[in-house]
Amino acid sequence: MNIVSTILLICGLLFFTGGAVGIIRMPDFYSRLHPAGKLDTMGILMTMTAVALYNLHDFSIGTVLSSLKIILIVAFLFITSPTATHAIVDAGVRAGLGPWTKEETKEENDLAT
Amino acid sequence: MVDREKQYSHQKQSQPESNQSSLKIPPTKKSRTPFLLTFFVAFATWIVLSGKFDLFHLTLGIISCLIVASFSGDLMLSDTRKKGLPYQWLLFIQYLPWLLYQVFLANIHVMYLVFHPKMMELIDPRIIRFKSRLNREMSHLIFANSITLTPGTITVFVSIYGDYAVHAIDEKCGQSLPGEMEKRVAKILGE
Amino acid sequence: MIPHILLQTIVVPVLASIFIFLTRHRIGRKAGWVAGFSLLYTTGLLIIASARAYHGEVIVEKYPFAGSNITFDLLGDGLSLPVALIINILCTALAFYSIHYVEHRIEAIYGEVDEHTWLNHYTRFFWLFLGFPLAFLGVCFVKNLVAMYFFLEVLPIPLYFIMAFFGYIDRVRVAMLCLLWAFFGASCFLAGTVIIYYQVGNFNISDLHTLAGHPAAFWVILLILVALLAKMAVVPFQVWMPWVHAEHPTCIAGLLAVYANIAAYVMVRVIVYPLYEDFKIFSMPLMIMALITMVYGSLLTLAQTDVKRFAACSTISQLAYSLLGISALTIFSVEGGMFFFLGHIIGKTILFSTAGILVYSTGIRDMRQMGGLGPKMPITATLWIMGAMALSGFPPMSSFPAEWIMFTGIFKSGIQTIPSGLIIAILGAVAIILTAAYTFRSVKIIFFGPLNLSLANGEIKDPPLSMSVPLLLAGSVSIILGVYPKLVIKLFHLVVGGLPIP
Amino acid sequence: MNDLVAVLISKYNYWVYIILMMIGFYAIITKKNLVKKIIGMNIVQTAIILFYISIGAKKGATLPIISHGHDAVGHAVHASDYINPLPHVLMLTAIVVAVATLGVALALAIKIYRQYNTLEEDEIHTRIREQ
Amino acid sequence: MKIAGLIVVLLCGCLLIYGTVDFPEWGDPASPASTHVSPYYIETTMEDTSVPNIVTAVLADYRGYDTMFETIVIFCAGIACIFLLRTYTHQAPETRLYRHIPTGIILRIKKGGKLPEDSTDFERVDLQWVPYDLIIKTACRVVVPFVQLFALYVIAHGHHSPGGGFQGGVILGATLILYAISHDLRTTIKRMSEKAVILLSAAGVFIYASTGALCLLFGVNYLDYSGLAAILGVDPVSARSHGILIVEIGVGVAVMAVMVSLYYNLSSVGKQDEGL
Amino acid sequence: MIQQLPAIIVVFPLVMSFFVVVTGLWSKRICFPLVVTAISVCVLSAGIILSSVINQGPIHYWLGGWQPPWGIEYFVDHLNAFMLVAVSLLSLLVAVHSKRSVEQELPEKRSQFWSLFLLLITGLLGITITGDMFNLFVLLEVASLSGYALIAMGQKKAVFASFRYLVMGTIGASWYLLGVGYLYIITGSLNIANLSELLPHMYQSKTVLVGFAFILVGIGIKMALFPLHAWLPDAYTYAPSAVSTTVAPLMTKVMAYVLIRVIFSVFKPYFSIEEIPATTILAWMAAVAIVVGSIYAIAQTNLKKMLSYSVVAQIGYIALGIGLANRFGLTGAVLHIFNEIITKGCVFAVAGAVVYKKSACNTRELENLYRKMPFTMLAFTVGAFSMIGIPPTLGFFSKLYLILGSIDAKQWVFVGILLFSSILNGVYFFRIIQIASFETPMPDYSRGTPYEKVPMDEAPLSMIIPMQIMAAGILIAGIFSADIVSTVIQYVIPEGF
Amino acid sequence: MTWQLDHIILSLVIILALGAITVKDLLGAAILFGAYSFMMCLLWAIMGAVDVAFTEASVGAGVSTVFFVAAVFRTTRRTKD
Amino acid sequence: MDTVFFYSSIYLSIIMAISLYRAVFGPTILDRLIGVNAIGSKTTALLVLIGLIYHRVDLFIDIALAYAMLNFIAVLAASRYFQKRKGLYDETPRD
Repeated sequence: MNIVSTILLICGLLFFTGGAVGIIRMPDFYSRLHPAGKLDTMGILMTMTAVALYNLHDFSIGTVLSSLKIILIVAFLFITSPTATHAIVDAGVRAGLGPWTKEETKEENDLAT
Repeated sequence: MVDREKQYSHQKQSQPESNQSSLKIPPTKKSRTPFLLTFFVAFATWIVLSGKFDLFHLTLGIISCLIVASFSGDLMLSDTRKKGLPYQWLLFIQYLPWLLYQVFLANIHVMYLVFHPKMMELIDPRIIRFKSRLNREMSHLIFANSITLTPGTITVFVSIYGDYAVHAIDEKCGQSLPGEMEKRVAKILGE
Repeated sequence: MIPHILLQTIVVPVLASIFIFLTRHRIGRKAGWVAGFSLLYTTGLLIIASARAYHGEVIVEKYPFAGSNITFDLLGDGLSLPVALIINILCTALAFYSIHYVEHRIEAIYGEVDEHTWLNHYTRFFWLFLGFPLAFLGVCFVKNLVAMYFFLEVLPIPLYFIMAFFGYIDRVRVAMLCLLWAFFGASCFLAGTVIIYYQVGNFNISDLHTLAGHPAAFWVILLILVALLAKMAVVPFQVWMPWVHAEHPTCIAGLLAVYANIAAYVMVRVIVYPLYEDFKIFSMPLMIMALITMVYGSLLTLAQTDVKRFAACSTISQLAYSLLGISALTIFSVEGGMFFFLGHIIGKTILFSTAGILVYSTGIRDMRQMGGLGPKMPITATLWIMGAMALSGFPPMSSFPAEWIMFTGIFKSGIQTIPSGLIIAILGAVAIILTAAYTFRSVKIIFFGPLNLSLANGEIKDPPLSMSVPLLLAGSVSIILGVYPKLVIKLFHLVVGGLPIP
Repeated sequence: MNDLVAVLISKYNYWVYIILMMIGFYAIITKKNLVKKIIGMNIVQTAIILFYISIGAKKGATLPIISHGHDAVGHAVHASDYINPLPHVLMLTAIVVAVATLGVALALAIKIYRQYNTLEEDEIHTRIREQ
Repeated sequence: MKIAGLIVVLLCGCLLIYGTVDFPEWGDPASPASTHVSPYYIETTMEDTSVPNIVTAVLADYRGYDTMFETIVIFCAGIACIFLLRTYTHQAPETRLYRHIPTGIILRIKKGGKLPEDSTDFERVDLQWVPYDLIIKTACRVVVPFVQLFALYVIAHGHHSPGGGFQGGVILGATLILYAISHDLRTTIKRMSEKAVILLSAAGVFIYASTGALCLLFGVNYLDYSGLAAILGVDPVSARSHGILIVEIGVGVAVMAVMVSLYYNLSSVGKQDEGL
Repeated sequence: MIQQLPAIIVVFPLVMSFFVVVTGLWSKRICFPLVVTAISVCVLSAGIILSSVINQGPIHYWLGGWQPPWGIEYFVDHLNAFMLVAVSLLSLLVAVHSKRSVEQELPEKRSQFWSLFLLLITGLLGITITGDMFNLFVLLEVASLSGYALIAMGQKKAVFASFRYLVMGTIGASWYLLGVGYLYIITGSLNIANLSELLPHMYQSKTVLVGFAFILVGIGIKMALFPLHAWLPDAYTYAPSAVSTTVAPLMTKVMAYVLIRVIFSVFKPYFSIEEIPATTILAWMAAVAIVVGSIYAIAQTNLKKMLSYSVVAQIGYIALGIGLANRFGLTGAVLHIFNEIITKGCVFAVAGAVVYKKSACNTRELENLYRKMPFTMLAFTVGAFSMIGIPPTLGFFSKLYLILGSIDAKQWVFVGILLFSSILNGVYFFRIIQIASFETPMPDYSRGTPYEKVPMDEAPLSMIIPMQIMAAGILIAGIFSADIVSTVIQYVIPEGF
Repeated sequence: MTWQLDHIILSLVIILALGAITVKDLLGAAILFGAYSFMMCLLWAIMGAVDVAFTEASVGAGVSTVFFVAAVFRTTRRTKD
Repeated sequence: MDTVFFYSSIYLSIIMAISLYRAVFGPTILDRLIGVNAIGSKTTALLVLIGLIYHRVDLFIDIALAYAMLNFIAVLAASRYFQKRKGLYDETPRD
């Protein structure tokens, strides 16, 4: 059980890393949201599952319930996280932020050369 | 003094002529079902949260659930139709593993993109527009959030008439929409 | 026997004042009579008290006030009673004198006003006026430094208001100036008081002698002297005096002289009597200051043409005589100084009030424009001459014996400290000539010589009796004292005579 | 030198609280914008909370919630096992006070903006002078 | 100005560092703070109040008086905010927007214009109206009841786990704020009117204060919950535990109401008309 | 029930403040009677507490029944009890006085106003009565928060002034809290009595020193001691008149009380005096405060602003008395706190009445006021006399003690400053009296300017009566000041003075 | 044992505090201040003050940021410093 | 197992520092918002991990849960600002 949860945990951390690196590396606001919105959610899912599993190692009603609570967090995040992402995107659209596309950079490059 | 003007142009754009069914507002009827449903769902959640089964805490739980149900019973399940509720839940639970799988795939894909040294060449963000045939709020929610969670796509805009604008990180991601996901979501809520 | 005789003298004016204030719309012109008769009553009481003191009795009344440290005990002895009596007589005289004068003043300042406002103004004068006897008698009688400070603080307040309401053109600003000087003096007095309290442990004047010989006594005397000199307008502090005297209404001019001069009484009471040993150091500097003030004041007076400014500047020089006498620190000189103070305030009251009459009748203040008024206004001329005599120490006015006794004392001390003391004494005596010069010069300018053409239209006549009679009576008091100086000197001697000074 | 490092490390919390305090205080003094001032004020308050919580810390102790709960009443509880709860209590109150102050401060800021149409202190001063 | 500020700040910092030198070691179990007063709380809480969460016990019982005033501070902030910002305009309404729901046409009715009749076809919308955002709205509808339930759970379980009246109250208030953000302010005010908010905030604090005052009636000191044993029908120790719960409920109600009222007023500048 | 009074005196107005808000939703007319009832109960209980303290010695009240180092204690000794009476009495008078002006200035927000008013009073009473350092902080925040809100509802500039007050006040409170934390970390206790037992062993510690410094600075900001007074004048000037009448006399003075507590109760006097020269620094700062405050006051043309600067100067007096740290000085400080409460209440009430009638109190509005509002100005005159220090008003006696204290401390400079500031006080108060008696510039009626009749235009009775009571109180308290000193204040002086 | 974590979070707190007061946009400052409270919450949790952490979480993350945003919404985002 | 949790939490906090870059230096407010949102989700995980380190995970779950809920509100409120005030860099004048 410990091993499983450790693996899950490491996977989760990996996803988190991806999210963090993603929001640094991505070129524009919209594309940054992809790692931020998805990878973090996945990371939470993984780590929480890991913790929930680890928590079950001494099995009793109390630990089951706390594991369930952890799952509740995940469930909750699965509703709120995309909604929040959507809200941010929506804000960006309404604020008039144009999405970055390849054509633009190409044109810029053409102009530069 | 009444000054009529249409203000929000994109509102107008996204307003289809054909969709006559939504012109009628369903009359709100006082029903006790949302109350009871909320109460039971809330009580189940309470049990999970509380973890104490003595009489005192259960009483507190019942009181709390009553408060929640009476105060916001009409929020969660405002347009629930009576028939087939348990069945819908079952379908929803069926839907979850598929969704998780999709989410996982999506994440792998995004991870790949993020860590790829030539990321800038791989990605090709674009906005895709399509129309969905879903017409219930809840199904829109599930569908939109699923889109956001799955491969390289984020829901940018949904109108009440089912027009979707989706930001996709590369071309491949956007192709599958609405596709299978819409069908599955529609199936859950019986549309 | 009359109970609470001293308290009555203080409380009766207050009650009268409140009475006038409350009934101000009904009582109307009778306010002056009420004030006057209430003061007449207290004068009677003071005469009785003085008579008792004359027979060697010391009147002490104890009243609780603000705890055990600060009491409101009153003391009527040979020093305080004659001073209080004379001051009260003057207040009474001026109250009657003001009855007409204030009417004139209101008309001059506010012009034609309706009945209600007029009554307000008219009665305001009297209920403020009664603050003076209250404060003066308070200063005279109290046994406690804080109470004395209180009355010294109270004094400038009615003065301020009366001056600001009824004074001349620049009245408001000058009233403020006067008030600030008064506060300055009071602050110094308070500082001295507090040091006394710190050293002695209470505020009683009767316990002050325990301070004798203590190093703090020097500072106490210095601080209180500064306070008193500021009040007396001795040379470095004389700034306010000419201003104030020029602007205030004439009916309180006499009281203004008292206001300045009562410091002499306080000096004797608080410094000289209990702390004569420590006071000796200050004796010589004070005498020099007094001399300078005398000469300065006289010369200043000679240069004046304004009737009121004339009187004001003369006050500066006259006050210095009392100071000279007291600071010479012999029994005779102190008694003479106090006596001169009494004579001077009577004379000054007469002179000022007469100046007021002149302004009242002629409407001008410049002496040069007057002249030859003697035949037209015989009573006024008499009064003015009487005042001039009183000021310059001619017999039979009380100033004559006062100066006589005082200079006896001064020469006595001067002989001891030849040559400086003697020089001062001689110079002081010579300065009297200056006084005589300026007073009689004014008599000549105003009442004799050719009549000024602008005044020749026959409307000018003697003032109503209510203005002149009180002044005549005050003059007669001066004459009585001049003839029987023993009346006062014996009283003073009861107190001052106990001092172990030459 | 080692001592110094040891002190620096072991009292790290205190140093950080001092730095936060200074940051907040600096913001209050020099920032002209009212909302910035409010933020500075809040940073000062949190710095103080940090200070208090650091007082309460106890090595080798656990959370101040007794673990055996209702079931074991006679169970001895050792003071050294649990973190000092008193600073926590005090700081709960302090946080609440901070929130309340924040609410009032923001209300005032809004009111000021309604009046002067700016949130900059110097501009407000000039507008006051103009009036 | 900046440099002067910096100097003052640095001076202050130096003073603080100077004071820090004599501090006990960080986390030292033998430091005065850990040995003088607090051990009593840790060791006797269970016997005195039977509340495992020592912080709750100290908060609501040993130092319950502080907490009462903490609640008062919050109440005070709420009233202050209403006092400062609330505007009661009785004039004709300014320009308003109405949306005809079936067609989506928006009517702008200027000052003095006739308002649509109270029909279901029209809804009033904000001046800076944003089209109906389906996802946020629906998601919030789903989430709000659960969060509310959680908040109530936090209030009720303050004895055993972290949390208590204040935290629960804040979360409860936050749900209403969430509702107001996702829908609009008017909808929320319809659900919870301003009067109700004021009433609840006063009621919450009143519960606290009157619980304390009730103890006075039983001859014990103010806020000594053991006096409540007589009416609760339990032993004094449980009475303390129950007293803490009652008090926490009061705090929760008050805090919830105040948070909501603060939001109402801050976001609409006291008009309680259009929010964030 | 008598022994429960310390709790009731704080809780009763508190509970009433909730009722006021709630009833205000339906009827605004009930609010005021409720407020008066609440404060009357406070006054009553304060009186009983004072008499009980005088007769039976200090009262210890354990809130929640917990013993002091663990629970919160109310500790009432002579000083507290005296302050309680003063604060509650003045707030009652002010409440009655403000009824009309609140109706005029804030007609729609009366209920909130009265509620916040009650909370302010509660906070102040609580600060006065509490025996716990942290509880004091919380109560301080209650009082301050309601104060900020109340001040902000004044004239136009009030909002910004209130914001500045809020920022400064929060820094002050934070530093106080920080100082308490420093004391806590070194002793582990928050109770004042317990702290004073524990601290003497640690007087050498730098932590105690810094904690002390921060507490002092924090309180200094709250009480507007000279270099930290910047927030005060604007805030008090532009506040609604009902508020400035409450806050100006009470807030800073209660903080001065806290200062006395901290310097002489929490720390032993020898620490504050000998270990570090805290009191000396305090005294010098106070001396500067007196002069600067007075000079600024002279420069003002607005009555309320002048009075606000006068608050700064008067706080200097109190701080000077505390800083002198001897028997006379402390007596003077306590007496001056009382004097300030009642006198500032009186003069600010006058300013409130003027604002009520004329809607401002600049020089122009003050002209001829003696004829228009004679009763109001009577009260003002008495108040001004007390501020200047003319016997037999209370102000004279408190200053007397302060001067005695300065002499005792051999600080001749302070004696000079006290006397000099009396003159300055005289200048600015008599200037007001002058403006109010005679118009400026004075027209020369003799030159034909028609005399203008000024009708009487007096404030309503509900304003006059409290003002007259305060004015009478100044005189009565002055005359009986020695009794106050002997029955109350002499017990306040710590041992060794 | 947790001191390393403690130190990292404390450093982050300082960075966020500096960011919150230097950023030239009030909305940004409000958001950063929200993040600052997250960090504070974590810090309390690490130091074992669960109740304080809870309060900070609910207040800092929930209401105070919303209040800031509401205030900025009703005033202005512009700032000169 | 504690060590695993401990090092993962340290790793997580370092990742948070990376997200912090976006939050502090993000060119637009929305980028900051993304950064803060990312920090928020990591904080939730970190809280639970801290709970494990203390062996009292049941107490920390509540905090994490509350955190997840309320972080959502903050982000919504901030994005709501842009939905009403349609300006990213400068403001539209108020009407």
